[in-house]
Amino acid sequence: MVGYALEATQAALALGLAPGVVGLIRWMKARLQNRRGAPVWQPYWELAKLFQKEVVVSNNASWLFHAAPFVVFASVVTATFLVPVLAVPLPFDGIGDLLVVVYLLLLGTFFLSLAGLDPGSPFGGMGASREMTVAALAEPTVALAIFALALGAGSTNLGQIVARTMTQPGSALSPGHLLAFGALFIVTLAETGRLPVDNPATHLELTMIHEAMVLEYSGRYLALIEWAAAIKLLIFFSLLGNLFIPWGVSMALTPATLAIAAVSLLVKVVVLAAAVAVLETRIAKLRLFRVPELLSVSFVLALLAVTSSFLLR
Amino acid sequence: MRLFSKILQVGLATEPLLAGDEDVVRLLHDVDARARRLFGRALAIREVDAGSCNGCELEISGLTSPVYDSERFGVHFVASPRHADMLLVTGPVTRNMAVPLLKTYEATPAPKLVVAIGDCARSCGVFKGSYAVAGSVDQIIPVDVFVDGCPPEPADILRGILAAVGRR
Amino acid sequence: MSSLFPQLCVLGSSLVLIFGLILLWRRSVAAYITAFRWQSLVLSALTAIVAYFGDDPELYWVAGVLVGLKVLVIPRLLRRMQRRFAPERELTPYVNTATSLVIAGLLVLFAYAITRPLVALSQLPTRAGMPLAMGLVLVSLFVVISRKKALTQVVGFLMLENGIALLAVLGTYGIPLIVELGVFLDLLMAFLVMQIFIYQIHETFESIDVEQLNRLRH
Amino acid sequence: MTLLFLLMLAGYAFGAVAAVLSPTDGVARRVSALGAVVGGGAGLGVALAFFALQVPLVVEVPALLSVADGLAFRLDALGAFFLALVGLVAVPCSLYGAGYSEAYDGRYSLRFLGAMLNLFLLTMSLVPCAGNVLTFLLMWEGMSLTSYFLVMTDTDEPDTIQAGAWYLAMTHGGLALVLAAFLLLAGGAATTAFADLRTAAATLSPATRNAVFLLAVLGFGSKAGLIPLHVWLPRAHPAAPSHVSALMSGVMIKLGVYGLLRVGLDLLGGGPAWWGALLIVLGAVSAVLGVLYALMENDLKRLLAYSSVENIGLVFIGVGAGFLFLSLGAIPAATLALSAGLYHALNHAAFKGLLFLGAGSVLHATHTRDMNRLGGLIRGMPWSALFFLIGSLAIAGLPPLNGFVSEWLLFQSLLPGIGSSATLVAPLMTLAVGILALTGGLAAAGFVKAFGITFLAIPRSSAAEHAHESPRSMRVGMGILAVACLGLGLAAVPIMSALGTVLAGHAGLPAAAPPLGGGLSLTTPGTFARMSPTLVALGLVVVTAGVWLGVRFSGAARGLRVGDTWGCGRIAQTARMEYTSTAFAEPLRRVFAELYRPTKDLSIDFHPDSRYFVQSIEYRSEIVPWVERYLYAPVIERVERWAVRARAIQSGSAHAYLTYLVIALLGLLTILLVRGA
Repeated sequence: MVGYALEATQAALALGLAPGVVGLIRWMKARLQNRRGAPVWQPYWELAKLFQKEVVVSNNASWLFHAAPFVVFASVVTATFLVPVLAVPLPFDGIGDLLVVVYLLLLGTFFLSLAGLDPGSPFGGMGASREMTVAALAEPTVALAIFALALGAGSTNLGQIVARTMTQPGSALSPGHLLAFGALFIVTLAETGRLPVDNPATHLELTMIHEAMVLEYSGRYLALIEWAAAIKLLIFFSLLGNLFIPWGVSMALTPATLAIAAVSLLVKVVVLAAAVAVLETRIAKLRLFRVPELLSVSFVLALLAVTSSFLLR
Repeated sequence: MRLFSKILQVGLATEPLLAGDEDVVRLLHDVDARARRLFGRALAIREVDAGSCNGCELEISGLTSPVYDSERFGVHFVASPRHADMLLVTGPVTRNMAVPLLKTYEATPAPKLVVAIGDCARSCGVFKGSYAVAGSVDQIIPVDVFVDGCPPEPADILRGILAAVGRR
Repeated sequence: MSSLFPQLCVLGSSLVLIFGLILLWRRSVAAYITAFRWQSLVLSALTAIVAYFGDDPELYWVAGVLVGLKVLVIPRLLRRMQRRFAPERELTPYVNTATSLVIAGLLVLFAYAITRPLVALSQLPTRAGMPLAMGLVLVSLFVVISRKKALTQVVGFLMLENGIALLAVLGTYGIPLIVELGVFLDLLMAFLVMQIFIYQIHETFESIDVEQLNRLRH
Repeated sequence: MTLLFLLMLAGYAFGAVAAVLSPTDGVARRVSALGAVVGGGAGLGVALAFFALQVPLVVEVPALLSVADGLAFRLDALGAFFLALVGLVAVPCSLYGAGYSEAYDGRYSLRFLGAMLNLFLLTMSLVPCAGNVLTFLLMWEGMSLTSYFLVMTDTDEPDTIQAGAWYLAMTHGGLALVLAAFLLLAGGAATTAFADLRTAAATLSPATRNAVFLLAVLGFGSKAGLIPLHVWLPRAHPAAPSHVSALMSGVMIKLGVYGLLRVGLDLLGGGPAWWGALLIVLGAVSAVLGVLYALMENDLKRLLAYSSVENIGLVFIGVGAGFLFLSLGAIPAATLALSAGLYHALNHAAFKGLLFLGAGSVLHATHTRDMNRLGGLIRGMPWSALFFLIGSLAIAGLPPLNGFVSEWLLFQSLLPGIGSSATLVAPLMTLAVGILALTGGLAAAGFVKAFGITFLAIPRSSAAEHAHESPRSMRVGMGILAVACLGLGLAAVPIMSALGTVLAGHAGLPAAAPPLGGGLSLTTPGTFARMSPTLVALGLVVVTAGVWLGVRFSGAARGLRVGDTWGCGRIAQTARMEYTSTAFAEPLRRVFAELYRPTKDLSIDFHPDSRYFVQSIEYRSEIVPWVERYLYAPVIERVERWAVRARAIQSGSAHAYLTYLVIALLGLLTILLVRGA
């Protein structure tokens, strides 16, 4: 019973925390641009406002356009049940492993791309085409990085990966781990539409990827999609944080350890958000056709991760 | 690395709440409560250039600069009218831009506001009477607030935006 | 802590290899030189680590010479050359960047496969890094054949040498100091010769694009 | 069970005969569909009865063609699995065909079509039942010939004849190789019954075994559509009527997998590690190239055909990993990999059948397969769109449908290999994992394109604008397969344990396969990973419903207004402004330009007075697969040159031909004489 309560808490926490992560990155970027910036909780106001607004739908759109936001949102929420945000082992651990999480996120991308094509806007098609290209090219990296982790842990199940790194702290510093971390970090940037792959703050339609697909959305639909994007970012952050640096994740399910887990999660998220903010200040967006090169860098990193994990066996 | 040390040296460039401009500060506090109800302290703006000389655009882009930093009030610019709560319209509306302006207005989900920026938007300015001009902004779409000036200062624009939010 | 040493070896070798991969990913020669400098630094650090764990004081000397020669002297010379031909960037290699990187990945896997018997025979705790060193050798060779600018090729060659040095350090705990010094001298000589060549090429063709050499046939 | 088997034969035979005898085309359509549905259903029944009762089915007619040991049918678990696969797709496709072929009324002979369809299904059902070489080859050839005639239905289309020629050449080349493989195998056997071949195979020399295996890979690979033997698929599938394409792509190419498993796994009993490695490499190449070419296609059915190449590649990766693990003695891993391959074959039959039927509905409604002329069909034909969407989700490997489950299993079956200590296994498996993931991602992109461009947005032609929904029989056919896609995903646990029994006993696999799951979760050997497709599906449904209810009742605004598509305020939006299928694939075409090597041809017409006024710009870019450019084009050219040369001996005189005969006879006799001496 405790387990199920934990699952619910975890999902609620992810839902609640996600917009804050986006706000945090924006605030840090503002500070790095010597601006005062919006407060960290600004995205919450924005979501609340969007839920109160009317929806304007294209006259070319079909039922898919109305269904997509719900599917996108549901796919990431379902994924939060499987990701160890606070504790392991979760009661739903047997339902799906890391691969399932990846494919759930791909399901969201798939529907969002279709929704981008649906109203017949050229921007939507452009966004859909680019998003699927990036998603497809990121996939091998994800798979290999997962397997580099799984090789060490002897399982692709998230709980076991975390547990194994906790019991053998040395393995967190093993090259396979570090390289896989690097590879997944690049993929995180690509999949969540951050610089240098996509600029979340762009107003130029021709440079957009994620934004171009959601140009047609408004009101509550937009709120769902933006919220889902934020949760996706949080999922990637908690994967990066909890799979590679698992300390703090609760294994005992006592209130004290859970509190520690929550605090450590916050710390990890803040550190990762800071890394993203600094990176986004430092680098410019890549040309779309240099993105595959970036992704092949991450692929090679993942390949090296797998290679060095069987070197050390 | 050099970049970050520069960032550290400059520090915060934003002017603290438009120092010296007591009006705006009072207005801001006045508006805050009502604005929260209507737009939840988050205002998304779509800028429409209906035929301006780009003088007003220059000033509007000053809003997002570190000095004025409109983002701290929750005011930010978006890429699509579908995401917007407010349209900032500049310039006299030219014949070619009349329909697009109307379409943009229609594409914006309710509740929505329109702020017309600059003298041209109110009265077509020096372009008045030109064969290429369809009329002032309020002849095409309903306007909530006019901001005068040629071009108006960013502070004026900000004041206009906040006034529009306050009017509702 | 017995597992620390092999892990450090693999980590160091991976870093050395990754700095080698930068040649395939970046386009500015300045970045290549920086990559080479860092690579050499990691290499000498690794040598020092091997010296520490392997209890072989001679290797400290080797590490010191590495720092002096490859971290300080050669990069500085390279910089000077680069400043002279500054506008020349590696814009259109024979093999495009993404493909190059994937090929590099395959080469590393291949290196893993061919060094397996070697690794299986060796009892040294450093053996796990050898495939990566071999990978660097292959990747540097690939750089030399797939890139057009002479300066890139020089950096590729230097990295090749780094790969061989790494292989030596990991495979045999470093060959005797005197041999190592001889290799370094050779390297320095070769480097100077190449420098002269590059100046020559530049004077003749006003470019250091080695494709220009094709014109010599006519 | 024998009764059911006879019912199956009777059903198909009735369909064929009645179709020929029927008075009108309309009757022919219906009776042939009836026969095929009865036959397919009975076939499915035979297979299910086999799994339920576990009694082998034996029907032998030794008197017929007794020289070559007569006709013999022996159904074992492996055969029953493929028989089930035939039945599963045959029933909906026949139902669908009843409505679909109405469009052919009066244009082509529906009697012939109905008869051929039934014969095709009959021979296809009997291939996995065959108990000796003669029966197998007869049925195999029958299947090839009848499908050839079916491909040649639409003879008005200019491409059809050429497609048929390619298909005939490839399939007969394959048959020759298969025949050679069986001849080599039968060398030391008492009879050509499979049981005897199995015992004889153990005594063959390794070289012979290798030769048999290679011949089988090439022969069956050409049927399965492995690259580089895939060339007939993208030609023949689009040319055939859509329900036949569904059968060919969903079922017939799987029989290539069956043949390979029968020879390699059952008769030869597995082999050295390189067999598996070869299959993995072939599979990986087919998978990644198949999906890459599929992405570039603008023809909906060609896209699906290339995607079949991809999926066959995935099946071969699984099967190859199974062979490899067998040779390494890793039995649980081998069982997992082989069952994952088989499971994917089954799933592919369901969703590719569905997608081809969906493409058929599009063709039926709009008379075009060119996606650049389609669009917006979701409004005119909502059911077909829904079914096609389900198929697309399944083939893209997205949860909770069946494609996702088998893709997950394929991933998991490669994982133990990365941990293997054999020299080349780990790098090979690593690459296979990378390719599998890339293929999955690209397939998702490809089917966003296939569904999105075809069914969404503004119609790109008037045909697409006035598209109508398909008749009920066609919708029912698609509906059955859509439900199958869902069901095969949700019932993964029982299916995987059934697949364990399919493989049990072959080639050193233990008779009792280790269970791959219990309760609702699939568990891979050593509890390496656990996943429950059912619960994932349940979770998705519950969460989606929850989100919907939450948004509906949480006080969020409910206003909804329909307006124009936002296009930066432009006056009107037309279909010409939309992204086309070519445009959608453009980024990937740039990324993989070194592979595609597209030809570009740009011609600009200037105004005669000034170069600054352009009258028209024509841009043409084509992709010729390099397999065809560098492998087939030279071969065809050489064959044609030889053919021209061989024309010299064609004098037209009967005397000359008789002379050739006599010379050939004398030559043969001389050889015999020499060998006798």
